[in-house]
Amino acid sequence: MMVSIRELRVGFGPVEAVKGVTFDIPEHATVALVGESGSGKSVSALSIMRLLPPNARAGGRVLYRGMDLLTASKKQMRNLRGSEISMVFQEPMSSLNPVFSVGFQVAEALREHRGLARRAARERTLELLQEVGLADPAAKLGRYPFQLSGGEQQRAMIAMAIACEPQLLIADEPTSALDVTVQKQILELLAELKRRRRMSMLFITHDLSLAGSIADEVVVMRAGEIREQGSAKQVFAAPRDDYTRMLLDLRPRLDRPRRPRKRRDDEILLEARGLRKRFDGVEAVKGASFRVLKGKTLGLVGESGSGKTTLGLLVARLHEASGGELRLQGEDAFRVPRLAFKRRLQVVFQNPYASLNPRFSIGQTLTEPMRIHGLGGGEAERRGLAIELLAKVGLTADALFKYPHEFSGGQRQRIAIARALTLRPDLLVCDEAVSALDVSIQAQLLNLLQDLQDEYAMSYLFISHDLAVVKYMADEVMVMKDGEIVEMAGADEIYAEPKHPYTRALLASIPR
Amino acid sequence: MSYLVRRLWQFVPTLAGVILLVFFLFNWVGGDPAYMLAGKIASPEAIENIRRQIGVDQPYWVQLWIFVKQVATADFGASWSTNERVSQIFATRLGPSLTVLIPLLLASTLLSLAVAMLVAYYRGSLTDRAAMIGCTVGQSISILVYILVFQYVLGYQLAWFPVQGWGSTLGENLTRYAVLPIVVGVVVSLAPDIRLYRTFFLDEIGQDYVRTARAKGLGEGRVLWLHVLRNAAIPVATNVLIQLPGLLAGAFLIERFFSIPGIGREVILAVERSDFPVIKAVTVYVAIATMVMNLTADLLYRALDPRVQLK
Amino acid sequence: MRALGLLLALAISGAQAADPAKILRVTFQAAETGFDPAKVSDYYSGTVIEAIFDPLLTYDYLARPATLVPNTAVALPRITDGGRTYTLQVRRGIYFAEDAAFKGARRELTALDYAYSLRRFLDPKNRSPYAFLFEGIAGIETPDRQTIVIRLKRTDFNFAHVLAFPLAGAVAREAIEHYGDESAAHPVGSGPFRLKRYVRSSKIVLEANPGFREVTREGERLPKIGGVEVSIMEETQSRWLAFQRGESDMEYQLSEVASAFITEDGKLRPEFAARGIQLDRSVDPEIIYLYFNMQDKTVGGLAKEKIALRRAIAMSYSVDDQIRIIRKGQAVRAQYPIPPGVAGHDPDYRSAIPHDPRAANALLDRFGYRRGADGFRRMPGGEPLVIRYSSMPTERDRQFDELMKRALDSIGVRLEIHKDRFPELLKLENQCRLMVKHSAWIADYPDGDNFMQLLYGPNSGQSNNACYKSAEYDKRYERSRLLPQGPARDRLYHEMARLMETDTVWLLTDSRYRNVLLQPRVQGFHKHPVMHQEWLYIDLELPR
Amino acid sequence: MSLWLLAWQRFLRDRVGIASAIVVVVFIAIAAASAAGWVARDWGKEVGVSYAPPRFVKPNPAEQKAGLAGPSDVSRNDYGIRDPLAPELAEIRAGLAGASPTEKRATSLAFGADKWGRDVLQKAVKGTETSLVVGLASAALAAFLGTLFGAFAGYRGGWVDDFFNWLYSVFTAIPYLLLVLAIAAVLGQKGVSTVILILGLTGWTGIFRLVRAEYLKHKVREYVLAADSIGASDARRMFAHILPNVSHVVLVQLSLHVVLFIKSEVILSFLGFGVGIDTVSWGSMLAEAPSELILGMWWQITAATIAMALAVTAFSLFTDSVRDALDPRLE
Repeated sequence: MMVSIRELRVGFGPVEAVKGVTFDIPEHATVALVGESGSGKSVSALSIMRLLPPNARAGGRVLYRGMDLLTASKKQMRNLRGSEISMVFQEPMSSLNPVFSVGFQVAEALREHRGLARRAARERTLELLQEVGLADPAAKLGRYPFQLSGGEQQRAMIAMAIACEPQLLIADEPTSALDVTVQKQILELLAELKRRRRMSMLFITHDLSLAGSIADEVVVMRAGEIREQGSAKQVFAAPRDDYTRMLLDLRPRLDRPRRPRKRRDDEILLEARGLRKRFDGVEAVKGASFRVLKGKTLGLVGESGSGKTTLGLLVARLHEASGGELRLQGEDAFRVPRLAFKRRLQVVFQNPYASLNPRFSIGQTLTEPMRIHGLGGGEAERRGLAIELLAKVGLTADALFKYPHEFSGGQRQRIAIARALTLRPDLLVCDEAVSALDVSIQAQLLNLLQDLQDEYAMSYLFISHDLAVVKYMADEVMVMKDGEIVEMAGADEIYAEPKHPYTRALLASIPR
Repeated sequence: MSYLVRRLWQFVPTLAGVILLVFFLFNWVGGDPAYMLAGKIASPEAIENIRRQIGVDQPYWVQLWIFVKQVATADFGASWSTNERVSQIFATRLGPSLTVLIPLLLASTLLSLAVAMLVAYYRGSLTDRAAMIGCTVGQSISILVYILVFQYVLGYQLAWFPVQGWGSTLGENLTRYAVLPIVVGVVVSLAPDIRLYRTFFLDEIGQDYVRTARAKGLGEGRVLWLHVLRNAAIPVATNVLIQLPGLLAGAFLIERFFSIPGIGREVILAVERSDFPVIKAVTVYVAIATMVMNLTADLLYRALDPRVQLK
Repeated sequence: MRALGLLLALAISGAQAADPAKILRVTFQAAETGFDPAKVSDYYSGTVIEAIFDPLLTYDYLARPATLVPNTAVALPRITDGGRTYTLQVRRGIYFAEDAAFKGARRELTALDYAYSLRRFLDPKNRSPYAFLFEGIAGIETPDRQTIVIRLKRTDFNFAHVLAFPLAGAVAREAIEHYGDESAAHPVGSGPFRLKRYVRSSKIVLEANPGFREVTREGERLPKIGGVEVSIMEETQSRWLAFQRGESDMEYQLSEVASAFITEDGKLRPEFAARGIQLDRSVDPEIIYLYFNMQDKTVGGLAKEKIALRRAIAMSYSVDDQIRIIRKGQAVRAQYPIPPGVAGHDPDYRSAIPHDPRAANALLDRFGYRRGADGFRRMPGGEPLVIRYSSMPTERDRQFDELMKRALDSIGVRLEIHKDRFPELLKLENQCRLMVKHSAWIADYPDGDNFMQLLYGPNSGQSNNACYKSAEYDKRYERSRLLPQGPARDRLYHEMARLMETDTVWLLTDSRYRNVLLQPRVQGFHKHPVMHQEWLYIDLELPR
Repeated sequence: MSLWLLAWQRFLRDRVGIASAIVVVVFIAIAAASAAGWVARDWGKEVGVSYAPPRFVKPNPAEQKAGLAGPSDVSRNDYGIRDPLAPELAEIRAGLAGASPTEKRATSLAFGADKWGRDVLQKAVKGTETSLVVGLASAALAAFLGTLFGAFAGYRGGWVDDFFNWLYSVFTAIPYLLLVLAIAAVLGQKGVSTVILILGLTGWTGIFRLVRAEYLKHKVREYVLAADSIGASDARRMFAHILPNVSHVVLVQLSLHVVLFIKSEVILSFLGFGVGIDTVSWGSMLAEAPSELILGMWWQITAATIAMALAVTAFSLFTDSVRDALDPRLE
């Protein structure tokens, strides 16, 4: 057995992050540690490497080939880290030292542990960069981290980790910060390296399906405890714990039927022709034309940097368009006076922690729009309307007197939605409205949005990088790449036979 | 390179602003030195004659134009009270000022860097708390008190250093005369620097790349002295550069009490005598030095931190 | 080469010349401005000029009151046609110090040099601050290389003193033209010392002039010391600590710290006397006074209630506190406009203005200066009464502000302090636009006239800063100018002093003691009332 | 429970913070009491002899003869010049036959006296009021200007930003000392209000730079975009939305500048541009120090230094604790 963890407990001050965890990592096997944020999966991994922050208290035993890492000496741990056990982190950009070249940082592990001379270390680094699939390694050697793409940076991190032939590689959510297409390549690389170098791997992720596709064994954690562990096949086929089951079926699988739509009339609410936006020389949106139907949802899919968010903000007139035409129920949207336009179109933003003003109570946040637009007689009446809205989004009235930091991500997004509804808009632009939330919460919010759409006959412009979510919500779907709409069709058609090669690549990269 | 040219172009409006502000303030307030230069008993004709000679009688905009030309040619004429060419005054005073300031800046920076690193590393421990409170108390006492007490105790009672004076050779100055002023200067600037550099270090120690470095199995010393220091050095270097011009005139208290013929002391002398040419010259020179230092600091920042590109 | 030979001969001649090892170290409280006699006004520059240049006349070292003796002149001037013409002969064999300006030749001092030097003061191009001293000259002739005849516009028996003035030393035309604008930094004179090294407003080093003529005193060749090293130190603490550490040989600018080394009755404290430190104590030939601007609408004018207001303010001001607290006992009460050590001084004269706040209050009540609701007095007509006292933003002036406030508070008069820098105050003062201010006057030459001219009507706007125009006073002053020093002139001066007190133009406050501390090794020092420095006569006892 | 309440709870857990807060409150109380005249009202009265030493130091009795000298001897000979006020003065002098009463002065005081015999302890208390008022008022002025300029420069951008940056570069290019001297000379000498103006008008640059950076950062935050989308005007976004979120920066800068300006006031007094003589501040006490220390009169400089050190240290520690409480990121 490579690593066996017995009754591991880790606490920070009063908080108990890991409450007695026991599992093993066999030789040459890949164990996936799955759990939502705050489940203690990262803390467990860090305690193997004994990289916990100074104020942490660790209990129990972490045996690596018989040696208890929790009580090993600093010197022993130093020799171990990077040479026998090494780790890859989630944010490649910030995990590399910005002021040193990639080559130097990789070679450093070699020279530290293997005492290689400068020339030998350089040669070995070149081979490593080659092995992790970095194009033109000689050039990349002298480059600084910020000069590489996200994927390349992660490859460099992996090269650094495997430089000294480690026995165990710990990967803490190595792909979640990367684009979908790049994620696939990194996962294949890790699997290939594990096989070729006969390493064991501890793979930490929040995405159950991802875990399924790479791990031999799966351990599911929730709130610091292990809820289920077993071989991948067994956990996926017959999950014993209901939390695992809930995680499994929540995943919006592509083949899930969409809820039947109530209304069929295809009246056009909003029409855009040749919308363009240029930021100091860069053409972010190059002539987008599309139609949003009344009461219907238009999905907009694209990777980060494709210009989908900019398009959303253009439609909401939060950014000045550099060109093109926008018609709202026949009128020229750009001519409509500002306040009048705002009443008919609202936005729900991605990051629940940033879209609510931390210094405003929920009451203030909800009544402000009413006050600006003169809705409701006095303060009391406006407060009443606010309570109604809170109920609509599933929150109790006492929320009015609380502040954003007292709510979870999901609840905050509900408040954001409530705020958007105060003005009864005709069109709601949802910019990655659920992507920042845990899978379990995402589903509830998507259903809430659909209920609200039916009740208020609102149209949605639903923007997201997650194809599955867009398919679940949208009637029609647009795919955007580098500022251009490459494909537009009905939701079912686009999944059945994607025409544009990029759409096909997107569809292919979703784990089955 | 285009960045450099653009930044140099930005000097022009700032310098114009400085010239306008100085001219307006000191002309409105500079008063009329003619009476002082005319001596104890001066007839109106003598005063008129002096006003004409030093050009104070011309309309404002003419005097402003003369001032602009003087800045362009870096020739500010002669001091009204000592008739010494202003450029020469500046040249002779710069030496002593720098002889005190450069060692002072180096010593205080190195010292506070070391302490700040130590304190940042043992963050939250007793030493950290004690050092911080010590710095705060040190900072709360006025520089005037430091100078008086140090001069009285170190200079007079213990006689380790001469109480005042300035030698002719650099060697003599550095070993004998400049030591006490530098010691006072370091003691005064130590506290604020330690607090500042501690925050720089804390920001860096919390970064992810430090965790990665430790994950690579590097020793704590190497992590701190190579990785963290290399990143923290960027704000530290720029901070030191930006302080220098300000100190040129700011060290006037030390220069006055230790009789060091530096720029600061000359400024006070000039203001007391309403010696307008000297005031104009010192302000413009120090303003230019400040701008050059800010530019150097930016260039250094870009040189040290590859992430920042020359926009 | 001939010149060099002569020089060497002189150096090794029997009389023992200046010993280069003896370097006198002194300090100045303020930086010098330059060493060109015609372009300088401050006291410290004058001190160095006095050591480098040779005036025609000078003062006997020890005679008190100060008496004139010939310097480069053969004898005292022949004064003819009623005090309007002065004739003098310049001694032969006096040479300027060697300098590049003379291109190697040895330059003898002649009457032509004095004519050139004096005319420079009258040339507006030089804008000389001391031009007023020489503006009495109508014309200068030099019938031959040794003789100089000076014709004055008006009778003046004191002009001989002007010829003894340090700035009246002879400069060489070649040197002035050779150095042009930089003449201030390259003084070339025939005096006992010459400039060896000069770092502006920091260090001035003088060395004994090897070509200096033979001047002996009690058989010894002067100067005895080989050089003088002057360093500029503004702060009193620095100078005081430097002196105690032996870094300076003499120190006379320590009035603020006087009580640290002098007892209440003016003796040197035992712990300093034990270390052999010497004290030379004398009163400076100066008067410090508080003046009222006689043309000011609040305090000016000769109407009885205005005199009463001024008299009440004068009586409320405690000169004793000024001497005891601000001067720390190091000053003497000034009773008479002419200070001790100056011809015309009367030691028995007593001021007619006592310090009596209670009487002052009664006087103000008597003349209708009622107290208003706020407890402060108002003008007889009811308008507000505010006394505007002007002073500089220095720590020392702040102490006088506090004393003034105590005085006016004691008689219920509101005070407003007007702060401005020296040049501004000087300008306002000369335009008679201030109200009340302290002022001081130190003798340019040791004769009463230099002080009595301070109240002469036509001088207002220049030295008469009280802008006092009184026919009675001016009539007596003009008659006094025609009289040489003597009882007749003194009687006039007494009447003028009384006039000043009855009109209460000034309140004479004090004259400061000059306490000169000397290290044990300094020999033969006696402070001269008029001369700025005594370097020529001092000797230093070097350790065996 | 708002963020401010949350910060307050965090602050309560900080022992050093509490201690310094108490000391700060004590000083402010002293200042208030002195302003209201309950304490140190007659700091200006001369109660002791000049430089009376503190009680715990043996006073040298012989040194000072107490009491005001009576009217000095006055000359009778008037050299033939008649004094117009002679009749009135004669009458008055007759009426006031008795000798003027001489005040009784203590030869030593609790913590000694200054050169005029005023109680150093009372001066220190009154000095507390003046120095704190100067520190707080000028810091408030500087913070107001800095925040206003920073908000417009950071939020508006474009030529507004360029203008304020130009103003900033001009003000920071000129040596601080010369700038202060020039403005001091322009404003003349009118006591406390001038000092506050001098410090406030030259001290805004530091705060401007920070507030501008905060506004640049917050302007693009989602909650501001959200405010825009619900129709909030620019002014409302700038001051109702963004300002509260940068207020912790302004608050910290404000208290930092209080400390800075209290110390600057000392330098201003040394240069002669401090407070007028009708009031006293730590600066005016320290400015008298050089001439006193040499004479061995150490009590005034000690009193002022200790008072100032205590207040400034407490204020600085209080500022640090407030910053940590408001900005938990730095934990």
